[in-house]
Amino acid sequence: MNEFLTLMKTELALTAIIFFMLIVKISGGMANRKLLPVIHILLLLNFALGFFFNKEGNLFGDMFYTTPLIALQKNILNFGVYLISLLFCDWMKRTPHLPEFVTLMLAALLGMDLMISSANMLIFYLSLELATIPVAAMASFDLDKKRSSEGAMKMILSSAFSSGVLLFGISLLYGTTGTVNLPELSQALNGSALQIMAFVFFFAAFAFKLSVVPFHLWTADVYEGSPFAVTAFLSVISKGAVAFIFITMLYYVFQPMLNIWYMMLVILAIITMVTGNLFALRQQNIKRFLAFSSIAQVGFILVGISSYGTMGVVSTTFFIIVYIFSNLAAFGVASVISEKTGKEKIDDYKGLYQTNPYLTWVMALALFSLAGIPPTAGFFGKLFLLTAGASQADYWFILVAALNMIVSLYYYLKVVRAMFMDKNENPIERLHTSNSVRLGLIICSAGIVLAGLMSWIFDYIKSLS
Amino acid sequence: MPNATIIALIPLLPFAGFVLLGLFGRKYLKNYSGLIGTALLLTSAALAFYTAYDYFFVAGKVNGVYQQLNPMKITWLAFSQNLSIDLGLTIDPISVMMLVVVTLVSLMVHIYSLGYMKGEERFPTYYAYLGLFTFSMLGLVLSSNIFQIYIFWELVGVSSFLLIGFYYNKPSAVAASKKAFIVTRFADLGFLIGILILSNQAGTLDFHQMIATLTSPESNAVKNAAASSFLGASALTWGAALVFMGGAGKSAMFPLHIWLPDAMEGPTPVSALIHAATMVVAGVYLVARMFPVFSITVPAVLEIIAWVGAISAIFAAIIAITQTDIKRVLAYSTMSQIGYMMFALGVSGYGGEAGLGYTASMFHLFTHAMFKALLFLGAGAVIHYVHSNDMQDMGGLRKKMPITHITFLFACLAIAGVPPFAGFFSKEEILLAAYHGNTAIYWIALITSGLTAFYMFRLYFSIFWSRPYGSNSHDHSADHHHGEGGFAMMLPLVILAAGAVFSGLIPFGEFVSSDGKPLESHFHLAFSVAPVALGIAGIVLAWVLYKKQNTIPDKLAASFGSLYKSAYNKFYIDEIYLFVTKKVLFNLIGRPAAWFDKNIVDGMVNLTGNTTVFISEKIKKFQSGKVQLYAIAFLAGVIVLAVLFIYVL
Amino acid sequence: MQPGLYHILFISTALFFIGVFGFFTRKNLINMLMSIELILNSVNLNFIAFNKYVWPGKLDGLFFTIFIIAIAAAETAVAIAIIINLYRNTQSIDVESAEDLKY
Amino acid sequence: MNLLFLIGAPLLTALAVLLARSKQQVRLISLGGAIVQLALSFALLYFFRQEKAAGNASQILFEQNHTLFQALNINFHFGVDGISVAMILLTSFVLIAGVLVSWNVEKMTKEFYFLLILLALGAYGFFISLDLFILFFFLEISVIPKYLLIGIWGSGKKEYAANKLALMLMGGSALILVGILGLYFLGGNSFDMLKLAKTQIPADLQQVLFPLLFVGFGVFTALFPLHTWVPDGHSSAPTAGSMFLAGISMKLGGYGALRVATYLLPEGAKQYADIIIILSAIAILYGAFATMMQKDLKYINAYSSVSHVGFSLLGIGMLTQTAFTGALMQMVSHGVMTALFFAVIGMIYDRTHTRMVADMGGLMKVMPFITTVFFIVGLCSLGLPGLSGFVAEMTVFVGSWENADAFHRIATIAAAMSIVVTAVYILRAIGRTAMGPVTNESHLQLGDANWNEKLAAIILVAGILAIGIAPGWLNDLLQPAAAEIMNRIAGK
Amino acid sequence: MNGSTIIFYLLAAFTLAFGMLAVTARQIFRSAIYLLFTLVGIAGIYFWIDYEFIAAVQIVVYVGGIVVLIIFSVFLTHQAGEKLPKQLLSRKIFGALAAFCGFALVLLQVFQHEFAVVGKDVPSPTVKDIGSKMLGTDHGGYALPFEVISMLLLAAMVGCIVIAMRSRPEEKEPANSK
Repeated sequence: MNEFLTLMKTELALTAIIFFMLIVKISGGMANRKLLPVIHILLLLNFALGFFFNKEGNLFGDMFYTTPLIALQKNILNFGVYLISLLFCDWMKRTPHLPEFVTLMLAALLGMDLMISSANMLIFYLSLELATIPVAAMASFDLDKKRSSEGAMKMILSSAFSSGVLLFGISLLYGTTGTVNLPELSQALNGSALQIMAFVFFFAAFAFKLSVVPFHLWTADVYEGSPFAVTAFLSVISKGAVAFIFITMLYYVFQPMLNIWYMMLVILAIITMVTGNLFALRQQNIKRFLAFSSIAQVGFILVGISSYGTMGVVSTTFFIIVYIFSNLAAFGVASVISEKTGKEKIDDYKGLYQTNPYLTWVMALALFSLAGIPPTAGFFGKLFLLTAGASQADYWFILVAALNMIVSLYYYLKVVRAMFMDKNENPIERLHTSNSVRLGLIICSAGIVLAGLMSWIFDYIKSLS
Repeated sequence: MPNATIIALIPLLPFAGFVLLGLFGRKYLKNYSGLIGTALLLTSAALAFYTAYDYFFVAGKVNGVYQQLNPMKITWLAFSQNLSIDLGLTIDPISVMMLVVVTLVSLMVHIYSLGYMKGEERFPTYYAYLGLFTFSMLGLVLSSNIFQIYIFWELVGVSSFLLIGFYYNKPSAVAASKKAFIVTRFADLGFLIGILILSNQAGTLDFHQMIATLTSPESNAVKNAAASSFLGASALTWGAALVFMGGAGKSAMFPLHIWLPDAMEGPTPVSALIHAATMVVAGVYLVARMFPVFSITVPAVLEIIAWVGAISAIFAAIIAITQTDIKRVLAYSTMSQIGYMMFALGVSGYGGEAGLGYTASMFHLFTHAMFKALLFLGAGAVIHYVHSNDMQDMGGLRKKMPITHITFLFACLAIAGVPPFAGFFSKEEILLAAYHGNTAIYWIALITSGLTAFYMFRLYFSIFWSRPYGSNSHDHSADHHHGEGGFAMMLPLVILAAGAVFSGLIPFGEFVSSDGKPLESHFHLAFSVAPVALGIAGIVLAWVLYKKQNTIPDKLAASFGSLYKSAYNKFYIDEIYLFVTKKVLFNLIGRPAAWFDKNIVDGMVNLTGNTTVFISEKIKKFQSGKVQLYAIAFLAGVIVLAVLFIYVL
Repeated sequence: MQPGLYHILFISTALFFIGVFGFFTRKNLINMLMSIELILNSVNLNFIAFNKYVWPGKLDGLFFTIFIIAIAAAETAVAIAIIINLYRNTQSIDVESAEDLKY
Repeated sequence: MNLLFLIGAPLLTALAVLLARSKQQVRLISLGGAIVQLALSFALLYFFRQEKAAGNASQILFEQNHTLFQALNINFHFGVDGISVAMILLTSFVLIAGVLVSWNVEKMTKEFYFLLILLALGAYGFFISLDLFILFFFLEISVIPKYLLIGIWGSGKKEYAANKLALMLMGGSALILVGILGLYFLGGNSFDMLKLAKTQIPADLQQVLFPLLFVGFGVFTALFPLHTWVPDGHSSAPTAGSMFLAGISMKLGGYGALRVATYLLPEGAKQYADIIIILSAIAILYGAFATMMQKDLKYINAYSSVSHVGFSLLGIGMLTQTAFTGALMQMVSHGVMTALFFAVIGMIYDRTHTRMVADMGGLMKVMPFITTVFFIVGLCSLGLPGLSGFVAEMTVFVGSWENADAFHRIATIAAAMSIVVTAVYILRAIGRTAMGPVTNESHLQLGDANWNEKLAAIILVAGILAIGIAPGWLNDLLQPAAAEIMNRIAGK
Repeated sequence: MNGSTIIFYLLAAFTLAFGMLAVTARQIFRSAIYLLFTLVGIAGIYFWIDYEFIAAVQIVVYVGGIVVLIIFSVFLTHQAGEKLPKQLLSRKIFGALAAFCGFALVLLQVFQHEFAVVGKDVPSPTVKDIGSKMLGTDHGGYALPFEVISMLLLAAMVGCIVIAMRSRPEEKEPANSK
């Protein structure tokens, strides 16, 4: 098999689907109802393809680099996108621009895949933009809603600003080392003051994409404004992709600056967890709530990343899997409710258990998983992150992280309480969910319950890294 | 060696009664419960008598010394190799004597209650409780291990609680039962700590070994006894004193006596059994059980015991004079008599002639059980008849209740120490022991004996003479259809009266002495003149004052003024206790603790939560919705991090 | 003194922060976009200067610049599309007209 | 015996409950499951004793090891020693009683029983785990069911209480987590307790980790001043919930404090023993005094739990074998006793619809069975011989007294003083509610216990008596395990 | 001071001055024009250091493309002639302060750093070099970025079309057009 075809199989497959979508559009289009199953099948095929022909290799003169682990990470993202296409298909059915939406989403995914595989600053930067600009466009997809446009505007401006800062950092790095090739860059780093500053600029862009405090401020607004599908995509897929490449960057490229980025991660992780939690406490809008909670989650991811070593990679990757299941389940349920009733407030969820027990259980499971309560996978995910973090023996740091879990539990329980315990005169009526959504929710719930106990997943990731 | 099974059956039969009646009494055995209980106890008593016979006359004596036998021992709970709570049976003179007393009195009460408690709704429960009490008391008596005695000690306490509170819908009974339990519990706290100290010093919980260790001059504990460990006293002294505290609580010694008068809220037969004859002497028994330790190793504690006993004796006697509730008079008299036993032990030495006090104390315990149980049962009959406890409602009953009258008179004579009734002999011995041991106590005892005679006959005259019955508006002549009480009630009176009259003739020293060797009792005629004379004087005084209804007592009371008043109010000890519990325990400790918990501890938790929410509210401005401010924050973050890592870290 | 690397770096840095300042203070969304252009241009200048003066052998800096210019175009296009859409919704391109999402 | 049965039985029961069609089915399935679990735990006791009698001297029996996360060295490592066996017995007792007591729960019956059984599952798993990670997993599993039980089926300030409970317990587990992670790295990347018990961890690190673990478990077991979730949580929970909370959940903490914190970090334990003693002595007395002022029966029992559980902690702090045994006995004893106490309170509440002492009176006349049980449990609480409380407390005292210095003695005496205060509040409560005249006429109409309530009460009373009358078997179970812990502390 | 130097300083002053004006002008159209000048100035600097290709791209893409796009959008949003509302003074001060701090920091760092300056005598890259590298797939080739950016432009185009060419909103949502 041609090396080009195997190593870039995901990217090629995605490109093919993108073009298929464009062709569909240009050739006069298909009814969304008919198109959606096709999309599902294509994405599933793409996901299935991700399991085959995984090996290590370079392409395009060291610009593109892949390993089985990277292939797995890409496939995790593929799977996430497949789930999104299932869970939010009610909205997708409604949107007048389905092929375009899918095109943009897959373009962004393509960008992420390339980003994970990049071995060169230029390709990294380009794929980062490829992963961002289409999402900004997607955020604006509720075209006649002001909030959607506002969110998109905030996103595109903020991310443009952040990529300006990123580029400034890269330019300085280039100036001091003379290369944009990552392995060479790693060799050439010497830790001079200018490089540290350049690194901070560079780091800030990652922090921006990951929503690390204080670079997170765009997150909640964009999440709240965007359609559910986009919010989910942003909060799960993009975050996952950035976390993956972030690890690569820190561990392999900026390895000479280990001491600096370790401290930086510690500081930012704590600030991020605390701030995310404090803001999440008082949110009423479910999307905004999940936005801040996901900021807090990022704090935990940073804890995991801060451990320099295999554990960091493995636990983060594992956590992203868990996080995909959990967060998508939460967004999925919220989207069903919002789609059918337009209600997005936590107060509206009062008494939900009386009318929609299954949805409530899925939501509760998702929230428990996010909070890290056993037996959900979130428990394992979070614990492994902390285990990884503890390998540096900064116990107070781990303690702060662990104590933050309490605050987060508090607000997750707030939603649970609303759903299970609070009384409501007119609760949300019994909702009917379509089959795809149901399938998506079932997959997510099963993932939440089983991913932690199926230890081979974790061991498999470990074996790859 | 006596048969272990037989001895074990003595306590177990009443226990079987408890289980049987407790579980099935209400539903299935309602009408037979009294008979079942009585039959079981009869068997038990027979076995006890057999055991006594066996021990004293057949198997107990080896080389002229009564041996302590342990026919059975089961390890119940082993803390470590040496330290274990064993359930065993101890057979020695005092335990056998107590077996007899307890089963006898209990049997009497069982029989008596068949009549007294007839028609009571919770009749089976009553007998179940009686069974439980008898079991516990017998277990206590037979204990071979200091922890075992503590176990039964507590069980006795709880059965006393249950029986005092038997009329549970009477608030006063409930209060009394609570009081009894809590006060004795407080004393038991001391007992428990005492046990811990002693067991730690001796390295064992077994009485036999403990006494052996603690009295042997070689043991470290004894060697260190001179050295003070805490507040100027040695550990051993503290241990022994605290053990005595437990005994004092059960035996209603001053100042832990306050529960006893109130305990009279229970059914009268119960008072006879528990609060006169058996449970209240447990403290005396405990001291006697550990007597070698007290006597040989920690004489200072023995001194305390003597004084506590003496003070209790006279203190209670003074109060008894002023009380009008007949059961309370008897209660205080009990306390006074137990004070006698206590100081008799206190003044006693160990072994030989010096051990006279010990023998005397046990002797008095024995005789007192007879006549005091008799007094209570007699009082019960009276109360049964007039439906009142108050002397004011009585008088002139000698015609209406002849048997009661006679037996009651015998009992009064016995307690007043008039020869040849039982009380005379035992009291005489005590006084003799006190005379040799401690003169001050002797004088106190002498005065007390006079007072005893006075108040007992005050009681006697008030009930049976004073005025013709029915002359008072309080009398409920119409209710007296049941007469003096049936055969069931009269039989015990008669039997006990026989005991009150004749039990003094038993050569007690032959059987019970501090070291097991027989002690010959000498009768000093000259010596008995003073107490008997005082006793007679007391009786005469009472006769003068109370034979006929008159106003002299009131005048006398008025002339004593505050002394009378404070005695009538039991020297305000109850009020002091009330102050301590209500004001100190509840208001000064309990309330602040609850407040602290609600406001400070809880407050801290809530504060943490509220602060979090507060901060969260305060910092919401950062999320201003203005994208430019976001960018400023972004740049500020970059600058701060850069400066931090370039210049600071 | 012959102008060299440091001079250009001064210009680019100054331009960068002029852009930043503009981004912080302009009220008009399109003006903010312009500020972004300034920022990107300053970066371009950096790359070219480094390529020219420090690492002249390779073309990395140059290519970076080319691609940045291309991306700037794409980004601006999307941003303008979004802004115009926002304008349709609010009839204003004042940044303060879009501050509903907050806290 | 295969220990997986102990996890499998509740798991299957829980799943079966979910599948049940009607409320009656739910109840019957739960009861059946509870009976099976009770039988299993008895079987475990039987096999354990037989194995010991056969001369098997190893500390842990029925060990089994299944790899879970190979990469992290996390294993399903199960095994039991005497302590675990005792605790498992306790759990099955409380479970079956809880199931019986909740027979008349009408609101969301299925969910109720599901959560209840989940709680038991967590407890079983916790007690048989030898792997700290798994242990932690099972510990955490029970937090949310508790929250939901209180929040949905509770009464009074239930939401506040549920939140407080969940958050404080979570806080405790956060501390535990850090401690466990520390152990993991210090013990050569292993969560295995047996392995860690053989590792020498530097004393200065023990000093850091011990408080984390001990305080963490202490929150679960109401260590003063972190006990404040106890009164609110217990009193707001539904009857079975309170039974579980006080009867088992608090024991998880005690078990952990001894088996994990003290056993694995002996040097740390020595360092902090004095502080533990002070705190627990305070808890004992302070809890008792605070109880005295309570007016609500559930609060009375909740505060008294603080006081009683203090004995467990005191025993641990005393660091002697007998005291350890006593601490463990107290856990078992208190577990049964407090479950029964709450069950009785629940029965009374179901009838009178009040828990205020002042609103009741003379209930003995109305419901003799319930009040008799109330008496028994009250007497057990105040340490009457023949009932379980006495045995446990005395063992603690005797063990404590083995320390010969004044500090330990004074602490012991202070703790012992609580037995008087306990008598005061128990008798007040009983006196006011059960005795005296009937104050509320409408109470005369009320009935006595139903068959299910009677059965529940009898089962638990049997437990109390089994320990109280013949403590030997329990002692035999616990003492060797305590000796093992003591050996490690003594450095043997 | 030779001619080239003078030109450089002129270019620098030109660029920075118009940059400042671009971000401070009160009229948006003027602002756009100033931006244009700034960009031209930068192109000038590119010329000055002999990077003609980049200079050309700069002029073509920026001046010919982006600025035109911006001006179009200015017209589309009917804002050309109006004066912009004033920004809050506090915001201006804070913005300036933050920007200045950043500027000072970066400048300090950059000037403290010793770059290994090679000198000017290396020949500038020719268009041929650039072209062959651009499509090279071996080491140092830029074929992949080229593909990526084409994808990006495609996506951006699709996005712009969807967003900008939406159906008339007026008849659907009169509520929003206040």
